[in-house]
Amino acid sequence: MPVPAMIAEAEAETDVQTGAGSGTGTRAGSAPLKRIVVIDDHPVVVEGWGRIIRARLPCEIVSATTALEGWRAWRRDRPDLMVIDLTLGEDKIAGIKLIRRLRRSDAQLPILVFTMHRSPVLARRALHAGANGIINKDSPPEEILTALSEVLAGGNFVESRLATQI
Amino acid sequence: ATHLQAEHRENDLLQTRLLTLSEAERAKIASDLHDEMGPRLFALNAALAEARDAVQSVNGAGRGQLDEALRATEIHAHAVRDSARDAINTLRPMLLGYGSLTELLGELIAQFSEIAPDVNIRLTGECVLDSDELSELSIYRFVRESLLNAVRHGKAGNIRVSLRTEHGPGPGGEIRRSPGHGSDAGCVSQIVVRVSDDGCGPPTAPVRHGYGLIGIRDRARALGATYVAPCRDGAWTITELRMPFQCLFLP
Amino acid sequence: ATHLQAEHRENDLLQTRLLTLSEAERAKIASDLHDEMGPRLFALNAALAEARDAVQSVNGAGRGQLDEALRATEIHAHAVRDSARDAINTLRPMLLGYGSLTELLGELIAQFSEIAPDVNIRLTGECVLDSDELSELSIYRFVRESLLNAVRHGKAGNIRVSLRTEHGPGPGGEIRRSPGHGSDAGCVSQIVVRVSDDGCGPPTAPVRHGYGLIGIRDRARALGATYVAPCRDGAWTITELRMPFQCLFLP
Ligand SMILES: Nc1ncnc2c1ncn2[C@@H]1O[C@H](COP(=O)(O)OP(=O)(O)OP(=O)(O)O)[C@@H](O)[C@H]1O
Ligand SMILES: Nc1ncnc2c1ncn2[C@@H]1O[C@H](COP(=O)(O)OP(=O)(O)OP(=O)(O)O)[C@@H](O)[C@H]1O
Ligand SMILES: [K+]
Ligand SMILES: [Mg+2]
Ligand SMILES: [Mg+2]
Ligand SMILES: [Mg+2]
Repeated sequence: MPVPAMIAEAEAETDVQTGAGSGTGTRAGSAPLKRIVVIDDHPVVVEGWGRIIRARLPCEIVSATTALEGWRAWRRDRPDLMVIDLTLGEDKIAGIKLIRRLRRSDAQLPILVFTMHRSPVLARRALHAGANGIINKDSPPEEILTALSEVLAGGNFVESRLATQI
Repeated sequence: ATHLQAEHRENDLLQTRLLTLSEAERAKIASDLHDEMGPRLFALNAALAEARDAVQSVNGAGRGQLDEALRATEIHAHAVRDSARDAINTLRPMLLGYGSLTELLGELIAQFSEIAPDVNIRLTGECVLDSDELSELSIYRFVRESLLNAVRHGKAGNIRVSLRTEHGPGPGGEIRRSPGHGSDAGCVSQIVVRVSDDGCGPPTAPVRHGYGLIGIRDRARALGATYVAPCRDGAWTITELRMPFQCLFLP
Repeated sequence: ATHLQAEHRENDLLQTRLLTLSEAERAKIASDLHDEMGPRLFALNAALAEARDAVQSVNGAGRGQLDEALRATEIHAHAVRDSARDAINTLRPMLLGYGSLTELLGELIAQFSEIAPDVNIRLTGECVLDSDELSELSIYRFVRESLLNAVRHGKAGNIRVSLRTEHGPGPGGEIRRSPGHGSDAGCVSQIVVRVSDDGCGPPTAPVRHGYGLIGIRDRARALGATYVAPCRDGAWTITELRMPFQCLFLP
C-alpha cells in the first residue's frame, strides 16, 4: 500500500468508534455477548447487520470501513467473528488479501465473506485464503443469518449455487 | 512513406484509445452500480425482514393488507436485484483483471448455463499467457455474442469454445503493438478463440448483418485482430477470432 | 491518391462506427435498466406506500419497530432508485432524441446544480438546427466533463456554457460526412460550444492529461470536430468544442 494511502486510512480510523459504540449490542438471556467485526466500505451494511442480528443473537457489532481499520479492530477487539467484504474501495479483492493476513496470525478466527460478487473464481480464492464461509449480499436475510450462525459456531458455509460451481 | 506510417500508427492508437475509453466508462458505471446496489439491497432486505418480524407483534384491521404489501415489496426487491445484476454483468465482467482469460470465459459459460440450462457448453484448451485487459474484454464480448447467436439463431444444443495460442507472425505478417506495451519488436503470438455450435447454421441467403457481428468485426479491426464470421463446416457452425499480442513472456 | 482517400474514408467510418457502437451498447443497457428497473422500483415503492397505510390500522408491541423498519426500507429504496437513475443518465441522457440540444444541456446543468448548489451555472445562446444523436451526445459529454473539471480542479464559483452556430467551411476547409447523412455535398456548419469558468485555471506546468481531456479529444477527432483544451483568458478558463454538421435544413 502506498504511504499516503496508509496515512489517509490511519486518519480515517480515528473517527471510528471502538467497542459497542458503533454497533448494536443485545443481551438475550445469559448467553455471553459475542463480538463481531464487520468490514465494509458502505455504511448501510453495518446497519443491515444490526437489523438482522438484533433480538436473534446476543452480540456486539464493531464496524470498520477499510482493510487497515479491520486489521486494527482485530488486534484491539479480538472478535469472535469477522465479516469481510471483498471489494474495499478501488481494490476489488482487498478482502482476500486481508483474509490471508488475518489467517496467518489467527488460525482459529471464524471469517465470513460477505459480497455482492457471484464469481466462483473469487469465492474459491477467498476460501483458499482461509475464509470459513461466503454469502451473497443479496441473499435472503434468513440465509445470511444462517451463514453467520454456522461460521460463528465454528462451522463452514457455502451457499448451494456456489458449492456446485466451485 | 514515413508520414504514411505515422498516420497509420496514429489511427491505430486512436482506435485502441476509443475502445479503451468506452470500456473504461462502462467499468466505472459498473463499479458504481456494484458498490452502491449491493449494500443498499442488503440494507433494504434487512429492514424488510425486520418489518416482517415486527408484524408478528401487531394486530388490527390493517394486518392482512400489511402482510400482503410486505410480501409484494420483497418480490419487487428481488426483481430490482436481478435487473441490477444483468446491467452490471453486461457492463463489465467483474473478474476482469483479477483472473486469467480461461477463468473469465469459464465464468461466462457458467453464467450462460444458468440461463440456458438445456444447452451443453464446453470450454477446451487454455491460454497460458497474460494478455492486456482490452484484448481479454474483446475476446469475452466475442464469445458472449457468439454463444447468444448460437442459441438464439442456431437453436444449438451443444456449443464448444476452444482457446489456443499460436506463435509466429501476425495476419499478413504485420506486427502490431499491444496497447500498453512499449516495444515494437519481437514475435507476435495470437490467441485463437473458436466457437462451434451444432445448430441449424446461418441462412444461405446473404446474412442480414445485425449489430452483434458488426460490433465484433469493428472491435477486431480496431485491435488488429482477425474475425471470421459464422460459417458452416459439416454439422457445425464455426466462428473465430484471432487476437494478436506481443509474446513478452516468451524467450 | 485514390487508394489513400479510400483508406482515409474507411478509417473515418470505422472511427465513427466505433463511437456509434459504444454509444449504442450503452443506450441498450440504459434502456434495459430503465424498462426493467423503472417499473419494478415503482411497484416496490407502491407496495411500501400501501404497507405504510395499513400500519395506521394496526396496534401492538411491534408498532414502533415496524414504523422504523418501514421508514428505513423506504430510504434504501430511494437510494436504489437514485443509483439506477445515475447509471441510466451516465449511460445515456434520457432526453436525447426527445429534446433539442439546448434542452439537453439545460437538463444537464439542472442536474449538476442539484449536486453542486453553490456553483452558479448559466447557459447562453442556442442551437436551432437538429444535429445527429452521436454529435449531440459528444457535445453533452464534453460539457459534462468540462463542468466537472471546472468544479473539481478550478474550484470555480461561476461557469458559463455558450452555444452558437457558425456557417461556412469546416476546420481546414475540409468537408465531413455526418454519420447517418448520405450526402457529401453542401456547406458545413458548426456547432460551437464553449465552457468558461472563473476558477483558478489549469496549472502552469504541463498539464497531466487525465482521462477526461483525452476522451474528449479522441471523440472529437473521430467525429472530425475540433477541441480546444482548457486555457486561461483573463480571469476565465475556457475550453471549446467545434462540431461540424451538414446544414441539411438550410436552403
Ligand atoms: N451461430 C449462428 N447460427 C445461425 N445463425 C447465425 C449464427 N450467428 C449469426 N447468425 C446469423 O447472422 C445474423 C447476424 O447476427 P448478428 O449477431 O450480427 O445479429 P442478430 O443476432 O440478428 O442481432 P443482434 O446481435 O444485434 O441482437 C443473425 O441474424 C443470424 O441469421
Ligand atoms: N477547468 C479547469 N480548471 C483548472 N484545471 C483544469 C480544468 N480542466 C482541466 N484542468 C486540468 O487538466 C487536468 C486534466 O484534466 P482531465 O479531465 O483530463 O483529467 P482529470 O479531471 O484530472 O481526471 P479524470 O477526468 O480522468 O477524472 C486536470 O487534472 C487539471 O489539472
Ligand atoms: K463487494
Ligand atoms: Mg464494498
Ligand atoms: Mg447477435
Ligand atoms: Mg476530468
